[in-house]
Amino acid sequence: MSTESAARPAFEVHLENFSGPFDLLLGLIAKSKLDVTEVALSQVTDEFIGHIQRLGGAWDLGQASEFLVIAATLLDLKAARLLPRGEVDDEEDLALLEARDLLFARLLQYRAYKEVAAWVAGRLEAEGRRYPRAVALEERYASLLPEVILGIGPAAFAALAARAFAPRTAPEVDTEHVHAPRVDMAQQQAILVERVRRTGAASFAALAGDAGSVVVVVARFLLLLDLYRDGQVAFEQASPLGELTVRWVRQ
Amino acid sequence: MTEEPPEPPGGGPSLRAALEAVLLVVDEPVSEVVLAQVVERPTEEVVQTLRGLACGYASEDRGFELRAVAGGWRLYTRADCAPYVERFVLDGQQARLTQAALEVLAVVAYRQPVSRGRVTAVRGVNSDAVMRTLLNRGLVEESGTDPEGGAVLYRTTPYFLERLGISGVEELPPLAPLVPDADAVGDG
Amino acid sequence: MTEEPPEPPGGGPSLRAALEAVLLVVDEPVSEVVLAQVVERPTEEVVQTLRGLACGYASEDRGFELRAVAGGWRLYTRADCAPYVERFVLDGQQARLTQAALEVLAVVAYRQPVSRGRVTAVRGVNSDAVMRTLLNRGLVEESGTDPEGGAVLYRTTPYFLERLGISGVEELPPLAPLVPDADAVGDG
Repeated sequence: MSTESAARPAFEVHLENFSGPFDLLLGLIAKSKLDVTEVALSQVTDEFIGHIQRLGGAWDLGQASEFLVIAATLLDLKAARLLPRGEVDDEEDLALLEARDLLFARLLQYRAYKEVAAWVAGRLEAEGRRYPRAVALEERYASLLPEVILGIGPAAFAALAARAFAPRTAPEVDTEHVHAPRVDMAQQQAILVERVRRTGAASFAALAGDAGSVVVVVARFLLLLDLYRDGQVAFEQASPLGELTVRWVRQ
Repeated sequence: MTEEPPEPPGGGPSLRAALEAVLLVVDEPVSEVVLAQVVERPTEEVVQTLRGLACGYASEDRGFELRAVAGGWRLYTRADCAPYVERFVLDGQQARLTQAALEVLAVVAYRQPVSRGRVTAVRGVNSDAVMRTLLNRGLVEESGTDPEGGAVLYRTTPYFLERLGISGVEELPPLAPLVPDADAVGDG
Repeated sequence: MTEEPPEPPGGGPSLRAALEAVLLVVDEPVSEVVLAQVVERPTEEVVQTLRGLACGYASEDRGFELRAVAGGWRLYTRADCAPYVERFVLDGQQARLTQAALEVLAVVAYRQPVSRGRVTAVRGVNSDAVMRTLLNRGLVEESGTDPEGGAVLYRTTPYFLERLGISGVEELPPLAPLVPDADAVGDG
């Protein structure tokens, strides 16, 4: 996920004027003149995915992940419809049913809010043509008001101004403590490969000894799992919690 | 005139005139209770007089209306006079809200107090920037924090009610009955 | 009613209603010529209608009056209603300014002349109502309009300087040491 998003103006996902994945989905269903049913969902799946594909790399994955989650759910639903329906007996089927029901529920909920949003828009439009009386007081009343007490001197006043002009930090959840400093995975991988390959085998303790921070230790561990999956290294561990030995096995 | 003004008590201005005078200087909706205190008359009598005034303005083809909005009474120009009024109210015209902003506003209106996270869950898309716009426009405001997660909660403002021309959120139309247990699904 | 409202021309609001609507939103007396331009009717007809309105308000025991003063027309509260209006105006008026009012005042002081929109942008909160309070308290005043957008500009008054205990805005402490790049910020 993007760690630099704090520095960037917040980003709103817009797909041809759709304000979000549910909006897009409802738009597609409406276009097909279908009611919100499972059939509708499977029919518009391809179009939905086509829409988000067309956007290519032009969006921020972190912000747009909901589009992808929904696209994946739709694909699952569509695939399930294409397969012969047997008994719902395994966990995957159950999970799919749950995903479908949740998607329906969220879609219907969203549609309800969209309807009232349209009502709000209509009211704002109509009310915008009425202007409230908001004029300065007549002289005779303005002069009755008590003398103003500012309660602060020039220095405190300047401090107040400075606070007002200070760039506002956007009211966002502070995720600094969640986002670890970035680790250059490619660089770490190069270090690991070079060491294991040169020595043929090394203990994890030795490989992580100079990591410098927990994050880098974790990164190196994850990279080793990657290498293991690719069949480049093998692990040996004599006993649980015992020393982990990493061996270079790739020819 | 559609009705006789009530007798001025002891030579002073009538209740109706006193209320009209006060309404001319208010710059936000004023509650019946405050008006009753100012004119020193029972609230019910004040409410009745205000209603009479509002009806009177309508039937007399006045260019202004007296309306009860956002928990108070305030004078407004009549909607069909907008073309004339707008030449004087330079910065009165607000930029229109985007579809996204309207949606966030709707969710906040019905679920308040509500966190940004929950609004995002309902819309299926991040709503932070939009919430900021609504804060800037004075349509929503912060309303403490969630005792559980500590997330900032938001609610609509009296200004929101005034812009919609309604007295309170209970005047919002009902949400579509299709929403099954909306509280259970919004957090998905 | 003392006289029949003139026929609405082509379904729009009547001349009388259009004039009433405009008069409701104007701060300053508006001349007959300007009113005639806005409603696109001959000045004599407009003057006659205004006179009719003024007479009507008086005979109908309204709480407001329409008066021609300083070369223009403006709505005023009726003199004998003043005790109620005064009570309302003074009720809840604090000698001390709110934090929000002080903040708007600070932004105006350091950015003058400045539009309300710009103040709102700096603070991130709608500042229209607060600005009106400051106008009413005589701490800020209008200072022409922005040549670009036409927005009304505001500046601080000599009364503000007096209350802060300085003799000119150049005596305001500089912001530079407090805000890095003080001139660049605030336009966001």
